Amino acid sequence: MIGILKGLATTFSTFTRHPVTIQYPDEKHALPERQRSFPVLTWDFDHDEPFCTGCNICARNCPVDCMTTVMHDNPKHPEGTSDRRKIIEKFWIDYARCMRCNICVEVCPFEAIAMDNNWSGHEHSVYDRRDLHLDIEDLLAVSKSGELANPFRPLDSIEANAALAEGEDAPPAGFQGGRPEARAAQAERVAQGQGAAIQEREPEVQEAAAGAAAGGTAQDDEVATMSPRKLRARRMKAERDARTEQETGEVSAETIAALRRYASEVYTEITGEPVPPIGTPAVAAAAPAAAGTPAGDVGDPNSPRKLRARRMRAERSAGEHLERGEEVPAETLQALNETESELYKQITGNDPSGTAPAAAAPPAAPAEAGAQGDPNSPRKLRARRMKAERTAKEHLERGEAIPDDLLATLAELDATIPTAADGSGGTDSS
Amino acid sequence: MSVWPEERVTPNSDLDTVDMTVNVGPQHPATHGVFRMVLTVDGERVVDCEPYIGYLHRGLEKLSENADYRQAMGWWDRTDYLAGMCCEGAYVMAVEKLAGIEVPERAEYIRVLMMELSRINSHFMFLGAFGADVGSFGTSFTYAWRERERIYDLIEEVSGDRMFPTYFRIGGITMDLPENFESRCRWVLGSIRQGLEDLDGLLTGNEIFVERCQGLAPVTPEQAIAWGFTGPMLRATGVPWDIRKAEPYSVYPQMNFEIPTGHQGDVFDRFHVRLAEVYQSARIIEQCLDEMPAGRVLAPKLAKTLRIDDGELYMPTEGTKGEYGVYLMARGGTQAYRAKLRAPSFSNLSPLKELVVGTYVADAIVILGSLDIVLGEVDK
Amino acid sequence: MTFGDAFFGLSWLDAIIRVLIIVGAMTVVVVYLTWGERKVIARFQMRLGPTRTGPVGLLQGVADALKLLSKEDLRPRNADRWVFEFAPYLTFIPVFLVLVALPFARDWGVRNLALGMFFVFAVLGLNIVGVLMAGLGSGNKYALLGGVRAAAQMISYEIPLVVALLAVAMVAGTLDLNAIVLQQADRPFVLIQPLAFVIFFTAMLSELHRAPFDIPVAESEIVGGYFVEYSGIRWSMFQLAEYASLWAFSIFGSVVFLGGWEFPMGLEWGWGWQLALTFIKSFIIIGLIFWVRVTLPRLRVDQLMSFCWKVLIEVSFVLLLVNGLFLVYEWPEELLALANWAGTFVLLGAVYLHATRKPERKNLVGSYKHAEVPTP
Amino acid sequence: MSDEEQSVEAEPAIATLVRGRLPDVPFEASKTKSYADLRIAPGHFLALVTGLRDDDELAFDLLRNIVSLDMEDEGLWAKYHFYSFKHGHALQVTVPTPPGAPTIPSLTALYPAANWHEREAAEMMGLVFEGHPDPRNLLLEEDLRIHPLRKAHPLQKAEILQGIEDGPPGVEV
Repeated sequence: MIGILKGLATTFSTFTRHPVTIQYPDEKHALPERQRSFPVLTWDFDHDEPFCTGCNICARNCPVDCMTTVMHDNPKHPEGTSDRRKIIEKFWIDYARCMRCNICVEVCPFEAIAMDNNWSGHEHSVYDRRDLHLDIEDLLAVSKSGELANPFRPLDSIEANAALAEGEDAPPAGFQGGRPEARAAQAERVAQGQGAAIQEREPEVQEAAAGAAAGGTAQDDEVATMSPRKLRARRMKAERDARTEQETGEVSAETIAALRRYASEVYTEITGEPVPPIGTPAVAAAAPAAAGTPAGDVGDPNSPRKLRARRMRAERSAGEHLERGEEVPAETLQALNETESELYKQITGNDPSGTAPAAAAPPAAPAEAGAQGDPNSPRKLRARRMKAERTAKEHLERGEAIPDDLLATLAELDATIPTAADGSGGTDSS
Repeated sequence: MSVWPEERVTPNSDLDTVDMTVNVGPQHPATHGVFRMVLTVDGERVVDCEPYIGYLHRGLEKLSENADYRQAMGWWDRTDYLAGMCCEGAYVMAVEKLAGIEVPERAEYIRVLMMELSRINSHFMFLGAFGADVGSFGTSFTYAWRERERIYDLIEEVSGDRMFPTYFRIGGITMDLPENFESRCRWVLGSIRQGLEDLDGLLTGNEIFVERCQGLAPVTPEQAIAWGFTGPMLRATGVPWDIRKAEPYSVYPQMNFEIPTGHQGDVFDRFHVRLAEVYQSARIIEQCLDEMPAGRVLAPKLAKTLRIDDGELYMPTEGTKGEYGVYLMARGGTQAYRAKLRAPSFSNLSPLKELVVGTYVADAIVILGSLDIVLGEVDK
Repeated sequence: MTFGDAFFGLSWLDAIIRVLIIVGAMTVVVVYLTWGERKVIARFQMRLGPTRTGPVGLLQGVADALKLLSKEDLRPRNADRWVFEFAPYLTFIPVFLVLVALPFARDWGVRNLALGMFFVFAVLGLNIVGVLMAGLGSGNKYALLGGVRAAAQMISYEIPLVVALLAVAMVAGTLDLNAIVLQQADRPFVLIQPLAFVIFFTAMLSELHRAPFDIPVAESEIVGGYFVEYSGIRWSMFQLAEYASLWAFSIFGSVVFLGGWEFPMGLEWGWGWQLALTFIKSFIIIGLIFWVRVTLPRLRVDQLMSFCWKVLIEVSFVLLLVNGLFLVYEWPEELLALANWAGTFVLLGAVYLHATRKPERKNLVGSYKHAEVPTP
Repeated sequence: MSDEEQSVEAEPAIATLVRGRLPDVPFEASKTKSYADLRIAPGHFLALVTGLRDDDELAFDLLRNIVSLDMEDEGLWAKYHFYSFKHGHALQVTVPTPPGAPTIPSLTALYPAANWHEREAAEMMGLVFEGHPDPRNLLLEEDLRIHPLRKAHPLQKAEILQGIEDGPPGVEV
């Protein structure tokens, strides 16, 4: 009987202890940070769009194929409010198939998918299995509502571990998406009436209206702002095309243009002309738009967009100098003056000279260039005159005679005709 | 009369009784999962037993051959779903040995710690369910479940998921232990010991329990080895064989622990061996916590997708129910050419007919409970 | 006001009113016993038990009753119709009859029968018929097994129950329950006859299919025993019968062994206190039953039978013999009590030694004579 | 018996031991990443296994595992893993069968443990074990004669919406 009495004693001792069960729907025990219930997409409050760009890596790596994604061009990219060119359009996860193995979170390069680590992830009971196919709205709901406050990312842990193991300090937590601060910032922006997304860049003017020339200038502008790595890639691609076309005999026009634009040596082989240097952002206005170049593809350097770009560059460099407290260098001042920026007035205290000398209005500006405003306004005339002078100077530097149509425009704009001795070299300092 | 099915008449018995087939079907509280056993019963005695398995067959091996090594992890910890980490550990060690990947020291220690936690988890499931089989109306069940919940919470804090942690990776583990893990783990070990005392007090000395289990389906060591018993089933017959000691792997050689063995190999010894093993596992966990080295938890310079050229390997490990062996054959490429699981419950269950014939219906249920089978790994 | 005389002088009206009171009391008690059992067992297992229905789950019994009333009352096609349908009544009526003879306070009882205890024994035998009818009638293998097991168990455990109570009746000298209680003014019979109480308690557990003897309703072996095919109101009749008999036996036990409504307080307290005392004592016995149910695993059928026929019946006859000896020779009562206590320890010791004997190697697997039966 | 020091061409210790004890059984030995491997034709397989089990020098008394392999053009193979409690050493035996005739003698008489393993290998891969006492299907239904683990058997297309299509889910393979 001793065993039975010991058993009774045990049950009596548990009778006196506090019960361990809790009333689930009312009280819920705190979930650990690494808890993972089901994958959900995270919402980028800074750009008011999901982080997911639809690259489909997670769907490919999923052992049970429970994800389907559809990608499309990001409408916000041209508006300049987001630098993602592609964004997710439709995204389904079949929670009935998902086995919660966390592989998708690990392989996602954009930290776009995270495991829901709060109770909402556990309350997915439905009556029909098909309701478990969650589409993008449901998947984003958790993060959009701010419930997914601190999603856990295993990769942060691996990198942090590796860093700690080597003795360095742990890198900052990688997960920026869907953070409460970003959500608060967005709320303020909306309160102040601005757009829900940060304005990343100037909204791009609709390309179609500017036509081929502007298209050219648009490309030039693009070349100007491109990173060296991209430039090299574009140049090599152009050279490759050129090589292939050389075997077939005739090299097409746009390949030559590309070669020229990206200042590739192959250009000199084909056309025998020296390759103009690419206008790096620091140098203000040395776009090599020789009027006489064949097939005027390079586009007119004085198009309004170019002017505006140069003015902003000048202002930026001037601003930097001012911040550093140095005296603004001469050619930046000159650039400011040319592009009539208000900053010039603040620095030198007088009106930008660009508008002062009422030079005769040279009529020979390319008719289609002046998309906005009256083509013969004093500012336009002055700009055309200076362009004519510059091209004439280049011809002199290359040792050629100034072509007579250029002479006619110079006379018409009664600009000072530079002589071969005039070595001032204008503004294209290297 | 319609009630009496025309069954085979038992020969050489004076009263022409009719044998009745009792269908201990897939949905039965005592079959620990979807397992069906058709007992032919003469009165209360079992005359014949026909086990039917395969209800939980999910094609583990076919799936593993059509997914790369990392993806297959999710299926392998669903075989012995009571001890997710043990299965993952076996699979991961097999792949690493095949690919020749070196795992950092700290990861090995954490793996051993997690595997032992899962072993305790699975043994508690046995202790709880066995008490219910013998009839103590769920008291032992709730005692065992209290501990299992605490172990699951600990595993959830470490890996993020309770039953299917997919916490190990080929080449180490996904993430290091959280900061408060050591204190949490020691607290859980304390509550495990308390739970064990409760269960011990409730069942072990109990005269009725002893009466029900003593001398029930005893098995000699030779019979056990012939039937392919491994793990607690074999140790209950007195053979001190544990793969963690016989063919050591990972950092088990640095751990010191005993191998509890029984005398008669009957149901009572099996219960005792598993009860004692929980104490040993707790000891191992404490040693792991004390000697845990610092350092990386994932091998450096791991390939993005693992490719293993020709080679084959059979990696036996000590699962909770017995020898959990993983056979892998690779012929280049990211997917295993053949993956086979040697499931301990599969072999432990095969001689059910010889064990059960001749006992009572109530004993058949208790014997089935003592085998501690998990249908996830029987049906693969 | 003594409750002994009839209401309004008409004996038949009085009988009806008392029976209605008893029926009312029984349903209330049964409803709250189901709730109480689940709460107490939950506490033993460190969990909360029902808390959803009502403040502390108090309306759980009512909720169960409503649920069962709304459930459809099925009858399997190959069930024998009338046997199947009358079985629940035959298990419920005997239990209700037992309540008739029980005194709850000084004169509080439906009828104060001179042979109260004898009437209880007689009526108890009836519900075996009901159990067998349920088992055979429902045409289901599990029910059949459950029914046969229940019948065997109840018949065999009735003998030690009756003999133990006879031993007490001998000491008390009467079969009238009221008189038995009056005799326990200074000391409850449990102190004098502990062996009888132990035998009574174990035999009662198996009559109620409870705790170590719940083989007919062993959910892990044959799912649910004889009432597996019943549903709805018919099934609730079985539950009603089970809890009513639990309550009836605990009242009976407290009356016969623990001194009923008289022991510590004597007679001068009002009938309210007496009623309360009886209820408290019966709840003590019910608590003991729940406690044993939570702790002890289930006995196998053959162990159950061998325990009854080889141990309990012999010990109860020896008890009867010893009581007879002491009463014939009028030896002092204390000596009788001493002998009884010694007998109790001998019984418990025997159980302990039997369980922990050295496990000799039983026949090896597969050597059972039936095994050579050609398998299909 | 670690593999590193063993030079590639030298035979593993176990193989030389077995060759010594059972000279008349023709087999080629090789090394795998875990155990030594003996390759033997189905004809001599039974002789080898009885030798392994009964010889007290070898005493392989535990049949651990039977693996069935579909080597496509080289036919179906079976690999057996043995372990000896007495000496503590382990061994793998490979039995390649020609593509046409996948028959291997059954070991159930020697090792009762082989019973279920062989039934499972037979139903999953299509190997035929002669002399098996109870060659019914183990995991699949009784009358199902397909062998899912063969490389030719297609992996069922993951049905996207279970229960949506009228026919059984995902049948259009």
